[in-house]
Amino acid sequence: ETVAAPYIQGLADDALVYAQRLGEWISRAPQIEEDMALANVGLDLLGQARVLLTRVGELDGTGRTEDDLAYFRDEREFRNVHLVEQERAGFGFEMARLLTFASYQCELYAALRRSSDPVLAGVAEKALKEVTYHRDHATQWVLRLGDGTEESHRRMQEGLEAVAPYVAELFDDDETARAAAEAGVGVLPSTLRDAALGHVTAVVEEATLTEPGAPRWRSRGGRAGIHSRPMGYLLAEMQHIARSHPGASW
Amino acid sequence: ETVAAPYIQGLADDALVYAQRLGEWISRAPQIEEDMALANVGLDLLGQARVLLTRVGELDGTGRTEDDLAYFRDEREFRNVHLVEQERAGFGFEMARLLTFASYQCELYAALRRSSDPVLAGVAEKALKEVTYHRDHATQWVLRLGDGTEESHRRMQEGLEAVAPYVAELFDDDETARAAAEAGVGVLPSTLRDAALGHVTAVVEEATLTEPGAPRWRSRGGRAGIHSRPMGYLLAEMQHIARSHPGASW
Amino acid sequence: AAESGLFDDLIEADQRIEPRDEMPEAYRQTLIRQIAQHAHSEIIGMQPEGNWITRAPSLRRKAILMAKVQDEAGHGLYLYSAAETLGVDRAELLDRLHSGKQKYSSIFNYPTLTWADCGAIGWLVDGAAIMNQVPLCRCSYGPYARAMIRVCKEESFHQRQGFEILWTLMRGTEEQQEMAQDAANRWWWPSLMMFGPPDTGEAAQGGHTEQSMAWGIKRFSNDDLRQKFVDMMVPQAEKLGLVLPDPELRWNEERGHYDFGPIDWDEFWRVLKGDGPCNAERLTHRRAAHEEGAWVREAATAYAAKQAARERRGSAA
Amino acid sequence: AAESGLFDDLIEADQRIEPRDEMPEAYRQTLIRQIAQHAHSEIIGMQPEGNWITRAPSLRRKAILMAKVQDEAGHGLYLYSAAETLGVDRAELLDRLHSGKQKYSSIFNYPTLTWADCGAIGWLVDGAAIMNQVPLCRCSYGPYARAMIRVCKEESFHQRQGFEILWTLMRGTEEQQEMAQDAANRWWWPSLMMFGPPDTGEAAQGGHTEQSMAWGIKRFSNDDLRQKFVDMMVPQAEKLGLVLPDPELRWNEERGHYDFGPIDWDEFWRVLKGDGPCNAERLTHRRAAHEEGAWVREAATAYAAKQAARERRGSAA
Repeated sequence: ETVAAPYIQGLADDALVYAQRLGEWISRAPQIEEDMALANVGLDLLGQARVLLTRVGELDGTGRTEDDLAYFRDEREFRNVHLVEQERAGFGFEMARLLTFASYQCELYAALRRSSDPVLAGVAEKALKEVTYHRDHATQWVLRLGDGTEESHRRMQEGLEAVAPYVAELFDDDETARAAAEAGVGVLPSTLRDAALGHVTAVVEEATLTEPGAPRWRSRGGRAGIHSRPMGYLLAEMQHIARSHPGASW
Repeated sequence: ETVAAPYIQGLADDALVYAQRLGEWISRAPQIEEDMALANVGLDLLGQARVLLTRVGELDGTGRTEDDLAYFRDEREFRNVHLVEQERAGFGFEMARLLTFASYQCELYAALRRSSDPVLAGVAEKALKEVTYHRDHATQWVLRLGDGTEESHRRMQEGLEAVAPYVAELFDDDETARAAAEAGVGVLPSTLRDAALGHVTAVVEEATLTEPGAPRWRSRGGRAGIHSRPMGYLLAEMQHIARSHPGASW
Repeated sequence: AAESGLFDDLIEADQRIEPRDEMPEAYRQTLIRQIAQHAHSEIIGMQPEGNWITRAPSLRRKAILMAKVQDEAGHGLYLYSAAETLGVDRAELLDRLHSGKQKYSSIFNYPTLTWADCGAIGWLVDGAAIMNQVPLCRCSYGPYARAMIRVCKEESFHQRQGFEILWTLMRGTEEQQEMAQDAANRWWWPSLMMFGPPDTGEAAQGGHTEQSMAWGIKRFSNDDLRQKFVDMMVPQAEKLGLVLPDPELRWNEERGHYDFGPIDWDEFWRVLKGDGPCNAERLTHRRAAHEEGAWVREAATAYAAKQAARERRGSAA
Repeated sequence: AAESGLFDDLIEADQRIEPRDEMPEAYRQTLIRQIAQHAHSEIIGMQPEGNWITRAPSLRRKAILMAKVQDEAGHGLYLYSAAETLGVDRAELLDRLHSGKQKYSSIFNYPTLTWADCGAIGWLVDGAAIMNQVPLCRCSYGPYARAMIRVCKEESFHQRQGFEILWTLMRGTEEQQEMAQDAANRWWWPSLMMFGPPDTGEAAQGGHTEQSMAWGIKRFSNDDLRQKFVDMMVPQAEKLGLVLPDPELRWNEERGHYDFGPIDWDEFWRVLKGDGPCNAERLTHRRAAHEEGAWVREAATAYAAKQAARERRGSAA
């Protein structure tokens, strides 16, 4: 089962960290309906993260709880991609990020319904509905913003450009993913790429936007615990209270 | 000695928290000379904070070190004024804050040279030179910005307005200050007001700026551990690593 | 012509007034002001707890808190919709909030300093809100009454969650207990102020209470509600093991109620007038979100117009 | 007319060229490029460690770190001044940095992931910098040589501080030891790349090395400096108790040097071309500071002009 734990941890950390970023939007969205929608997406992701982290603690033999894993791991032990840890920026950036991430998660969970790990397969089954909604939500906004006003078109395009360097990492195959795929627990990220990005491309075109060219640089290493500058600050904020009271219950 | 410790803690926390904010400027200042100058001010304040916190730990009978006090106290136990905990904003805001705070500290330390606490008197003697330099530095910038371009005049004026609600709190007399003044350890903040604000007013006028009118609201309660929103995040960032390794040496 | 008589008949019979019914302009304006203020309070009320979403000390609590703040946004939406049935629109009401022309509950001008404040807000603030709101479920204006039924159901859920946060803290470490007690100390008096200034006895002076009561908008006086709240909370505080910060608080056998000490109305008026610890911060935060989102809302409007035009062209073809 | 001969004579005699001396345009341009790149590296180099100022785990370390980053700013200033003696100005050089026309050391495109990275940067990166810079104290161009003397003195202080951070961690908790080892693992190879690509043997191809050596700007080949660095660091690593992440690292009795494994030059070129973990971030951060500060610099210029005019008027009166 040692191949399953680190693989699932990557998925769990993606969901947890993105939920954390979405939590920052609440009370800051462009309209109240959107405060609710982003809270909803965040809650779904947090729910996924909680079940997956609990599963990691069972599988890796440490018996750690979801909270042990969320609050008492250091930056180098987090396995999420860089996309989700980037600072909250404008709404255009957020919708570009959500469209990309949800499109990835749709393909991911669709495939993982056949995981040999029953918990992961169960999460995938339930989460697929959630992330399909997330993808639709982001799709609607990208269409509105791309094909809305001149300003919104420009800002949405900037959002796409800003997200572009973080896309490739979602589909990187690493040792962990290979082993998990081999064992039937996971799926090779590279196999999700065409379908996921196909959806993104279709939306971008319908929205009268332009797909960003190949970025000058691309993020790497999140799955190996190599993170970008915002991650340490995110963890400081997320973990500070829990770490200030070791052993306490809440 | 119990009257001295909480009084000195307020002074120490002001210096510590402002040093923390100034640390955020380094590599973000308008020119390299200013990166150095703000680092310098921050270093002076950090130096003051370290000696004063160490003194608090001696006087309050807990034997806590400077690091115990900086890293292992919670928000409600910090006694700094709200002015210093506000988030880093524009350079105009920072110069308005520094002018105000340094003007206050100049009068404070001038008076505290006669403190009955020999450590506090010693810090005051040394720090008076430092904060006089800080005040001069801020004065020069407020003059340049106020009497520079139209844009800089406007931004500097906005900085003054943004700082205005936090000024009164510096000069609030509370029980702690009264007891410390009574005992000859401290000085009543209200007695520093005219001289400190006199300097600010003179600079504002020379800079062709306008003194902000009475603000609609004013900050209160920092010395009683009632802080504003940014404080918790500041502490999370400052304390996270230290709290992640309780008992470790660095 | 007989319709203005209908309004009085409906009120008399304790029936609901519905949007299409004729109603006195003063009734309409009173309701708009009250419902809007209530909606604004829900929206501004997202901030003090929203402040803790990123720092909640367990994932379970984080999820509960996110859902709670989301509920508050939902309450704001129902209430703005209820106000809209009276002929104003949400954008206009938000403008009044942002310009300071309309108020929100002063309780949200206090800061949330520790995690325990999330418990105290749920327990005390939501508790006081429910006490104020339950009678509004029988308000004479139908849409408001129906919105309140939905809101109250969720609020009582939030109140239990707040109680549970404090319950857990009071059974935790010494630091956690101190945190809970400190939160209770800070939130107790402001929550008593939530019922508004005295509106009975000598202190009451020409408020809206009498008219609102006659119209079936208000059912109890501020002081009655406050007393009910105190009577409800004291035993809960005992159960929690919290000491409420009022040395004069004691059971009065004769009155059959708890006596409590005098409220600092100077503080109340000061905060109401804008000089509270967080007034400026709350409005600045809210305005910033609104202004930063303007381009998004404009885009949505423009897109909807384009879509409608496309559909017209489509059906014309 | 004889002066172009003077330049060669001075170089021949290993004397210093000073700003007013005639010099070949290629010499001037080579120096401008090298000094500017060096200055840029100091300025960009403030970021990776600056990132830890607010989080340093003790106040003493926080103070040392603030002072160190401040020193880097100071080094940047000396170096820009040295470059200015060659007839360019700082604003122009900063523009070249911001537009990507001039580079800075690729080492600063790696992230600082833990506190131990502050130690590893001091120990390895400053160590490599010193190795590169000590020979520059004898550079043929006087102002550069003098700036380097000052810089090197401070850098060696920083290197000791970095060593001391790691020393403390390696004598600390198990987690601290792991943190230090992890930092060494990540910074070792990039620090070897700081000496640049091989410029001797078959691998060297038409670089500037030969000309720079002839001009007395460069004194040792990249490979020689790299070997000296390895030879110096291996015993220090042993003293620290750190395992350097190179299985091929071993003493070669015959050569009298440590052998070490192959360097991943693909990574070097990739990062140099802009695809490193932090290239975009470093430049974005730097540009943002510059752009946000534009109004301040403009104000300073305008104020200085007004003051000068006032003084003229004053002295004319």
